[in-house]
Amino acid sequence: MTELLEVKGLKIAAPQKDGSEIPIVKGVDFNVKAGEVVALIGESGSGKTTISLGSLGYTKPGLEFTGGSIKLHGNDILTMGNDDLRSLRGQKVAYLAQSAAATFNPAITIGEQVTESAVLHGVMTQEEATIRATELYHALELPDPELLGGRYPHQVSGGQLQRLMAAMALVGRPDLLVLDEPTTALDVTTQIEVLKAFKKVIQEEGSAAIYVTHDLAVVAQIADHIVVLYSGEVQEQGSVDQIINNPQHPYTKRLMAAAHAGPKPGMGDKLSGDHDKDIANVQVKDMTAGYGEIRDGKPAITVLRDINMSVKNGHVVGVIGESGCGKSTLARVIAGLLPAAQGNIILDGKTLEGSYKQRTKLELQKIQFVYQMADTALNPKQMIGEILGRPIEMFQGLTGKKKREKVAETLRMVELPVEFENRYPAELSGGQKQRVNLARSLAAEPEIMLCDEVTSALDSIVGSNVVKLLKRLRDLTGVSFMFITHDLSTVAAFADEIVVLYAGRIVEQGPVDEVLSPPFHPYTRLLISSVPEMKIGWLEETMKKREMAVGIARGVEITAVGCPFYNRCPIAIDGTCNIKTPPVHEPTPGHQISCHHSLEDILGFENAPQQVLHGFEKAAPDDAAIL
Amino acid sequence: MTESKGKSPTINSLSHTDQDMVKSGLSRGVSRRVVMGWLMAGGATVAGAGSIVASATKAVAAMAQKGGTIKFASDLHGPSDTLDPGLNTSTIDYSRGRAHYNGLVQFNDDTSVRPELAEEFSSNADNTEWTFKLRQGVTFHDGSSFTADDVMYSMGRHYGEKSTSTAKTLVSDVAEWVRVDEYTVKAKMSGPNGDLPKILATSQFKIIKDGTTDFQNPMGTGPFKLADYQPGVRSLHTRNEDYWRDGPNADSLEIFAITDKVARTSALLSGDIDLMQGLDPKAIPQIESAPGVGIWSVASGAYIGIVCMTNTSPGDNKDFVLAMKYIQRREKIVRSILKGQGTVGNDNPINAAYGPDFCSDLPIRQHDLDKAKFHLKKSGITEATIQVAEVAPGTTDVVLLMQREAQKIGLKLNINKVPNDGYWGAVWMKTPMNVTTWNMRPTANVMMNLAFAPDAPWNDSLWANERMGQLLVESRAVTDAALRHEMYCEMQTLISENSGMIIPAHRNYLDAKSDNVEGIGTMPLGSLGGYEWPEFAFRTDL
Amino acid sequence: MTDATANTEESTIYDELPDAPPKKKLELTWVGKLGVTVVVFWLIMVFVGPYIAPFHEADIMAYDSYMPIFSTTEGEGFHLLGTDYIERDIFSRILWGARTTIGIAFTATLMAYAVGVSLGIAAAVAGGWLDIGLSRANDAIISLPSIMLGLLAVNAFGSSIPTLIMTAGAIYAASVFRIARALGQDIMVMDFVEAARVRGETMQWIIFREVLPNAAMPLATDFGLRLVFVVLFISSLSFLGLGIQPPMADWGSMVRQNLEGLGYGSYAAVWPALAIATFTISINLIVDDISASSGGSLAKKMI
Amino acid sequence: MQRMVIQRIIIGFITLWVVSVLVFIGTSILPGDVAEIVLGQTATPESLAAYRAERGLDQPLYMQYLTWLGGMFTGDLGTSKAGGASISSLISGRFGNTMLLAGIVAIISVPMSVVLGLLAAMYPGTWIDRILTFGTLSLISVPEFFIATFMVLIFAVQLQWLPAIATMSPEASFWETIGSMAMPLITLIIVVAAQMIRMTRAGILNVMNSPYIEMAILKGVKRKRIILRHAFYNAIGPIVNVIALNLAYLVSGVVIVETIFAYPGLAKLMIDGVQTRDLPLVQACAMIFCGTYVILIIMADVAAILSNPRLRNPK
Repeated sequence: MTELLEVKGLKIAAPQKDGSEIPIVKGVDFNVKAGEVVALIGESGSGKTTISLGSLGYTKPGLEFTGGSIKLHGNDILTMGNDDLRSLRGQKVAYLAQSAAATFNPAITIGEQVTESAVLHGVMTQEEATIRATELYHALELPDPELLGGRYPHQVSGGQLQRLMAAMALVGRPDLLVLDEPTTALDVTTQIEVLKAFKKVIQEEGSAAIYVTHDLAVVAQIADHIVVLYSGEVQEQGSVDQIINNPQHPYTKRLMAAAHAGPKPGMGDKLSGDHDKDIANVQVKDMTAGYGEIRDGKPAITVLRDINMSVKNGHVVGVIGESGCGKSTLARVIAGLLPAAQGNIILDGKTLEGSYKQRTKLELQKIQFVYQMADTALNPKQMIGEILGRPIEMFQGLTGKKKREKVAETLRMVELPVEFENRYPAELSGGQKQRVNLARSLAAEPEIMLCDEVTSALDSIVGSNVVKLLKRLRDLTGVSFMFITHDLSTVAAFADEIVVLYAGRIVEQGPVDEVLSPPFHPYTRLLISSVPEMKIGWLEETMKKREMAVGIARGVEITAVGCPFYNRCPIAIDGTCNIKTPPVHEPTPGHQISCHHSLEDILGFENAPQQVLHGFEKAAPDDAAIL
Repeated sequence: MTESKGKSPTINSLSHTDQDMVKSGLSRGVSRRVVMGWLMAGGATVAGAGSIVASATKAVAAMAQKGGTIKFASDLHGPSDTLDPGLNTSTIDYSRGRAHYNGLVQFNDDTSVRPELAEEFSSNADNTEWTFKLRQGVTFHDGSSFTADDVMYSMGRHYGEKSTSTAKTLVSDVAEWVRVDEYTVKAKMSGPNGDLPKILATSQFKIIKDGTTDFQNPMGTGPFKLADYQPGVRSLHTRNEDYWRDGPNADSLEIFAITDKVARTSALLSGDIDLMQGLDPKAIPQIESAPGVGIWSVASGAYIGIVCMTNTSPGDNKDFVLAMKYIQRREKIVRSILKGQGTVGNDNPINAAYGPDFCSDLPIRQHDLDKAKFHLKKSGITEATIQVAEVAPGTTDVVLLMQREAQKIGLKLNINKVPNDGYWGAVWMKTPMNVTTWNMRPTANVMMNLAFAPDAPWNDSLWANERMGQLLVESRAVTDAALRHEMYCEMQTLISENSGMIIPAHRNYLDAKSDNVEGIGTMPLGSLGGYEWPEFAFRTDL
Repeated sequence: MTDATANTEESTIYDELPDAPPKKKLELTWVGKLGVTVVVFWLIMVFVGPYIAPFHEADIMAYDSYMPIFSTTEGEGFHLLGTDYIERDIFSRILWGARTTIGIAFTATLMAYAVGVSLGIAAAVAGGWLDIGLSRANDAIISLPSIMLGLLAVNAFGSSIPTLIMTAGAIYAASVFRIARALGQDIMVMDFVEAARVRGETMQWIIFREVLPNAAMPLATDFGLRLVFVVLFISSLSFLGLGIQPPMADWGSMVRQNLEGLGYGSYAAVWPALAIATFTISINLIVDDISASSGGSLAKKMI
Repeated sequence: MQRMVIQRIIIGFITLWVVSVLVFIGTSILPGDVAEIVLGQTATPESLAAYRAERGLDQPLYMQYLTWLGGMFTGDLGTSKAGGASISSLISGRFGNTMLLAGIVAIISVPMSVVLGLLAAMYPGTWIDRILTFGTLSLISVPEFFIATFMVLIFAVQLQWLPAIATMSPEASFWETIGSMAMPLITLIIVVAAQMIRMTRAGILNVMNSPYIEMAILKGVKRKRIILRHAFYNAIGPIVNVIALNLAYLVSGVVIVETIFAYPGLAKLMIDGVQTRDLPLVQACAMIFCGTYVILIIMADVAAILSNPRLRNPK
């Protein structure tokens, strides 16, 4: 195979006012052969995105090329004139951004945006482009492809937009695709469907690709060649097989370590000693909640229905589910940010007021909410010292020297240097900010911390470090956690109990090991199978599985009656599941599954030969095509 | 008036103003003799005057032609514009009135009067009864003919509870108006008054049609008919073809206001208007340096006054008022603020413009800081506040100058500038120190009677002096010139010495006009020759 | 977790990378710096102007009006910018005028901010009827021409400096209210505000410690523009004869009073106009510079 | 969407009412009354009393307000307390003039400003941008009356190209009328355009930071199209809003221009009304101004809604 793209000694830097430069990319070499998928791996700050953009002859504002060359078909992009560059972009090299939601122009129809570059570059006429786009919609398994073009971005889901990005990139048949973390922001089930679609079209189109990500497991599924980056330098590069199965460079090893294998029972390390104090710390009883005006116990939009769960002292309860399933809402209800429409929240046996406004100072102190985004959770105009000092002042009534000592102590607990107290959030890295975010709640000395997706915005290494920290904090302080995430692996590694939420209802809950081992609720099964494993060819195997046939490529439907999972369930029973609310089975004490099938049936299906039970095969018409 | 040496002078050897004066005089049929009188009074030799008048007559004869439109911009207008003579208060009202109506009698440039709608008028021996014989065959704009009934109605509107007339006090001494026959009316006076005709010649006493109540489109007998009338916007007047005397010169008049003085001046300079009323003295150089336009300045008895109310502090302290009179820099005001378009005032409303009634032997009070200091010390007053509105061009500056002088004698004089609107109602005669301005009145007696009679409603400083009132009434009946002059001198001395009114300067009526318009008078009772221009002004560029 | 030991020993080598190249501090271009210089100059004049002025603002010379620049009069001295319509030294009056014009405008704007911001933020934080009520009243004020409101106020209370400040302050408080309210609403939805609430912070803590500090920068830039508007507004009032009390010099009325001069080549009106322009333009330059450094960088990447 | 518009309209009416009360209070606290001002220096107690009786000023103020309010609903604007002419007759002509002036200025300045604004945004940092930015900046920084007077001195007094004042005579032909309006037109266009150009530019550059613009660049889209298609459509909301405010200003805020060019428009009429304490007149004008403002703002909102797919057709 001939070299399609040759990157030699590429240097990119941020020039400063005083003439000096901050180097971002420090001399990078790698090649992309025609039809080959090259993955750039590294944490944020490693310069992987900057490099990938370089292959379109583009740098983010404030950066510029300072050396090296990027040759496409042998001619150097960095020396191209504007016209050549313009025809290069979108026509020869196409870019897929991380967040499609932000990258689609809200004021222009999807159709126009998808076909725009192809038409502008005169590759094809509007008509041809539109036809081509529709084909791609089909290939990408997007719902009603014929109408899609006329829609506006806000009218389709995030997963669909992500796939539409692919269509937009592919429409002009580019030689090289640049995919910048295209699946990072997605739920596991969505991610896998998008991955599948990408892989399929890339193969069909035979176009080469640069795939930028920090997730090795994903890379294992899609890449041929891997380039490992750290702070703008190549640490190691080689074939997927070589990097995944026998990494050489210590940094690569470290990445591998941080990337978790799929969720298995028994991988979580339990609380030191037995669960002696197994008394409920926080209990949720028959709770229904939602948004909008509440009429006779029913909110205008119901988000959570009949929730019953509890967090025992010193336990970590992982709440898992796809975005929109109501897991954050659950935490907000407990924190009193969203008063429940029905049911009670009980703290240490005492029923709490619905709204934090009526709760006592002590109650407020005991329950602490940790926000997902440190950037919005920390006041950019307050110094860390002030941010941490305030809760200490309010809840422990400490001031002056005592307060500062406590702040220092808290910082030490979250493994941050004491000097940070005089810094502003903007001067910290993402992981550090998240630690401060945790520290603020910690400083209140709570009984329970409600952590809302605290790791999902972080790179794998940083994320795993934060999880480690949380463990240590639990052992140290005995505080209980409600850990909300869509990442099953993290929960498996960290939680004592798991609560599986689907469409606002709990479909399964119980001790980690029970939940992660059969019998599974069909949805739990889907989740588990969807977590990418660091195994080449895993994607293909998984896609063969029954639950995948119907589980993916279908939107969540919030229903009041029947089983919420009905429309995605491979073993759903028409006339029952969609009408009756499923009963609760308790295979082992504390482990609850709500399903119309008996436990035996469910187990049966686990081992049964792969066969689709009823008419869902059309759901994924061409699974075969992937293989 | 200077005349150039060498060859015999022509009209052109006169100053701009004088040229216009002579020409317009002649054009309005003033006799050669009278005009030569003016010239020689101005220092011209008989021969010089003769040749000037000759050339002027030629010029006028060459120019006096009919037709064209004259655009006149006044300084103030608004929704309150009115064609109701009784409510006339502003130049724009007076000018429109002059174009639309006639009076019984009419002013000459020297403020003497001549018959207008009244063919002739006469009084009995002791001036207690006046008879007006009305002109026959005069018609209103709607064709109906003018009779005694119209006069009775017009005069009636100045009497009684319901009357909104702003001039009712001027004719309050007319006990009764009598309709003798269709073309004769009598005014029976409550006391002797030789000046009634002059009073009736003022704007408020124009003759309107019997029974008129709607003044949006009233009927008059005047030289122009109303073609368009939008209060606060403009009015258009077109020639009244069946006017009772040789009609107006212009075909039509457009009358409106440009309230911004700079804009008004610019409009004249750019030729958008032909006549403008109220030229800011500051702008004189601008006008005089520009081609095709000139100022029209008429010396008059109008004055700017600084009022110290005598019924309250500080005005009730004679020494304070005197101090204020002594710190006035009268020449400076005339030179710097009025830019020469005025005459030094002597804290006395009457000046040379009033002719024989002016007491010229009264010495002008000089700027004297020592005297001022002395009197101020005596009064013991160290601080005072004066309310100022720009009631006449330069008023504020006069007070600013006064403030600086006051400082020199150790008086802290605070200035409080208030808006013009509402000034007369809310500030004037209601605050201890304020400013005022008066137009010239037809006679010295009327002037003093309005503003200095002990019981006069507009006695600015509420200065009540018995002797003054006595003299005012007596002097009306006196016919012996010497005695009359003596009495007037006494009155003027009284005012100058004792009243709370400080009159640092008399202002000219300072307006400007395009050279293409002539026939503007010099009657000193109001702007542009006492608003007499509409009928006589004519274009020279037809 | 595979070998926990491995990564503890590496962690020293590969510590966390900063997210992005460090944000550079706000730095003005030479244009902006020029603006700052001029504004600072005038601000200094506000304080020292009257003391370094050769004449008192009310001094009326005994020589002549509308004298050209660089003219000297015996016994009185040198008139750098000539004299005005009643023979006052323009240079001195401009120096004095700085105090009046800028002083008043500044105080008025400060007032507008005190009122507008506190009400605006309050409306945003409290919401409900307070918000509705304030917003309607605000609409009413904004919907009326400011000149007319000024006229009403001056007619009612006389054109004293306090009146002017109050009037301008009140009128512009309305527009400040709008901005402050919008900003406040944006910040109120931020997590850190919610966090503060759940912590049980008082309303005033939330307003003064959480919301205001984050609204400060945009408000600061707006303050500049607002200040310019107020200067122009007061000048316009002076134009309509409702401005500062004579003999106090304020640039607006100085322009106004000397306009006639322009007609025959006296620049008496130009100097104060220039004073206004230099001051207002400079402020705008600074504001532009600040907002430029915060936006539009992508635009330069267009090809 | 209909709901939003209806909501706005209701709010509009509330605003109108609040304004009428404000103005009423405002005018009632002014010193002096119509009679004193109209009769001026030569007023006497009797003539004042007579005048007040004649114009119905002897009623208590709140009664005058109520009668006015009543009249408002029956479409009767009442009669001027000062001149005695009917308000509608006073206003009708002026309203026409104001609308004519505002209309022409709008027709010329709005497209011009938007185009220039887009141009500046399209080539940021280039000479054309700098010229436009600095030029407009200077224009919005000097007092309006100074610009106007300068124009008069140059074009009317010195060059004598254009009339110094804009008198509106019914007998004038359309083109004569336009000719006589030239000066106020030019002045206002300059003043208003400066504002709108700046705002358009700012509005565009504001959205220029969004990721979808970067995407467009990475798709190799040309400058022109990026600005016109990608940026402009998302900036319409704020731009239209600024335009609306400027148009409202053209109707109500041009006192100074009307004064300098003696242009018989509404703003000046209202000032006269205030100065003569002519309550019904002031009220009528205020209603017109506030009404225009409300209508324009509603229109702006609707435009913004229409330009934004999210609001136009929600999920």
